[in-house]
Amino acid sequence: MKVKLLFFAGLREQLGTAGEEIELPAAVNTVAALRTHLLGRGERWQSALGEARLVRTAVNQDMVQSTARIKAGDEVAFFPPVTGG
Amino acid sequence: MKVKLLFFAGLREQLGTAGEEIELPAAVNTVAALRTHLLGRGERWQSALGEARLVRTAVNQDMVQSTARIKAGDEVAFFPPVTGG
Amino acid sequence: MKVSVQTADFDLSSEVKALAEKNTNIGAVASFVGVVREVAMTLEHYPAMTEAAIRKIVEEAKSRWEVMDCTVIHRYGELQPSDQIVLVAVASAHRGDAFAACEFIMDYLKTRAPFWKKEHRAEGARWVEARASDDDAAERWAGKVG
Amino acid sequence: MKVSVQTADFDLSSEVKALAEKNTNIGAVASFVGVVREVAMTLEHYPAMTEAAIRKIVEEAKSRWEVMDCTVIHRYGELQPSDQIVLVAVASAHRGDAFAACEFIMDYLKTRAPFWKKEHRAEGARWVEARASDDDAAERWAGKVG
Repeated sequence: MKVKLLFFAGLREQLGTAGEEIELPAAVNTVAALRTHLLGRGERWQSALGEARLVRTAVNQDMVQSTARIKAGDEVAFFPPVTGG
Repeated sequence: MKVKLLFFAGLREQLGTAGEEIELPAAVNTVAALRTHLLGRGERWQSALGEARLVRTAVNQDMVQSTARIKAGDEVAFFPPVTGG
Repeated sequence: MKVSVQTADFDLSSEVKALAEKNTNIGAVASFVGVVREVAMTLEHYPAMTEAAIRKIVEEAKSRWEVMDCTVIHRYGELQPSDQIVLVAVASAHRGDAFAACEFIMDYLKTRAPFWKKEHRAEGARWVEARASDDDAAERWAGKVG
Repeated sequence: MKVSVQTADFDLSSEVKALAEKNTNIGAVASFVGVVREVAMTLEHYPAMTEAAIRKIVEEAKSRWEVMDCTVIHRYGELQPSDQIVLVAVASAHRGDAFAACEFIMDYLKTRAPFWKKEHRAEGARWVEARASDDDAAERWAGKVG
């Protein structure tokens, strides 16, 4: 299935991309599974999204836990803890 | 001893005066005693300052309890509970 | 600290900007504006006492929270519906301190500052009565350390 | 309710006046202004999400307290020291509700609204790290009923 990935702030800079369309295996259907899937892309991804990093996620512009499901057509955003206000 | 009396808001209107200089017997040396002393002036004073009325007092521009002492030259103000803000 | 008891209106933006520009460590300004509701009113006060009473309340707030600066303006005289009555603005490095000190000052103003409101209603003028809830609001700070 | 995410500055007085004039039952407006401290910064946000996230926070505040109206403005882009960053203004009949809702919205903005600050220091630019104290501030509301 296809989902849209977005990256913000420090994560965007570290990964060198603001986002992409990605084709996922059917089994990659939670936020946690997607994050693990992305770690397979190599060192840059591991250092940005590895377990040691505090990463927040939104699915379709809603902040969610890592157990949240994802489905075809979703917009999934990864970002550092927010620092507005 | 001489003290200066002041009355504010509803009390001022009820008593028909904003204040006066008053000569007190030496025994009248607390706020409570002064209030009782003023009740002796008759009905208007009783209805304005009687026990049933919530009255606040300041001595020399400081809010005080009724047990506070007063001495010659003090400015003693009586007023209803405040309603600013 | 700026404390002013005045008949003139005030401008919230200018007051808050004046606070924020004084010190580059200020990151938070909490403020409160009290507004006249439906009924025109006259606000009386006790001129010799008012400003000192307000300064005492602000000093108490400063002893409890990290307050970098503070402005309190309270109007008196004739006020119309939707006129501003009172401004309390507190600047701090931290928003928690700014909020707490601002609310504390307002609660104490309501019970300690010598102001009295007389409402001018169609059926006649009448002095506003103090509310027990204002005493309660002020008293809940008594046991607290900031 | 007014929610705006914008690069332009805002005028606190006008925003608070607009709130207070809407309804003659409004007697209290609590507001908060966040200000840039010593260091210039760039604020990034997540355009598709930001306004909706803020509206959700405001709705949550309205379900907890008596809020008559509310304005939230959050800037993004380049900001200089002492620039205003964020405004939260809450109008209510009662000051206690106005204060609580205003502080609640600020605490949740700090942890739920998708903004990120990058500071431009002499030694280089760096992303501001989230503070555990902000999570704590937001979490203390979890068990509370307004």
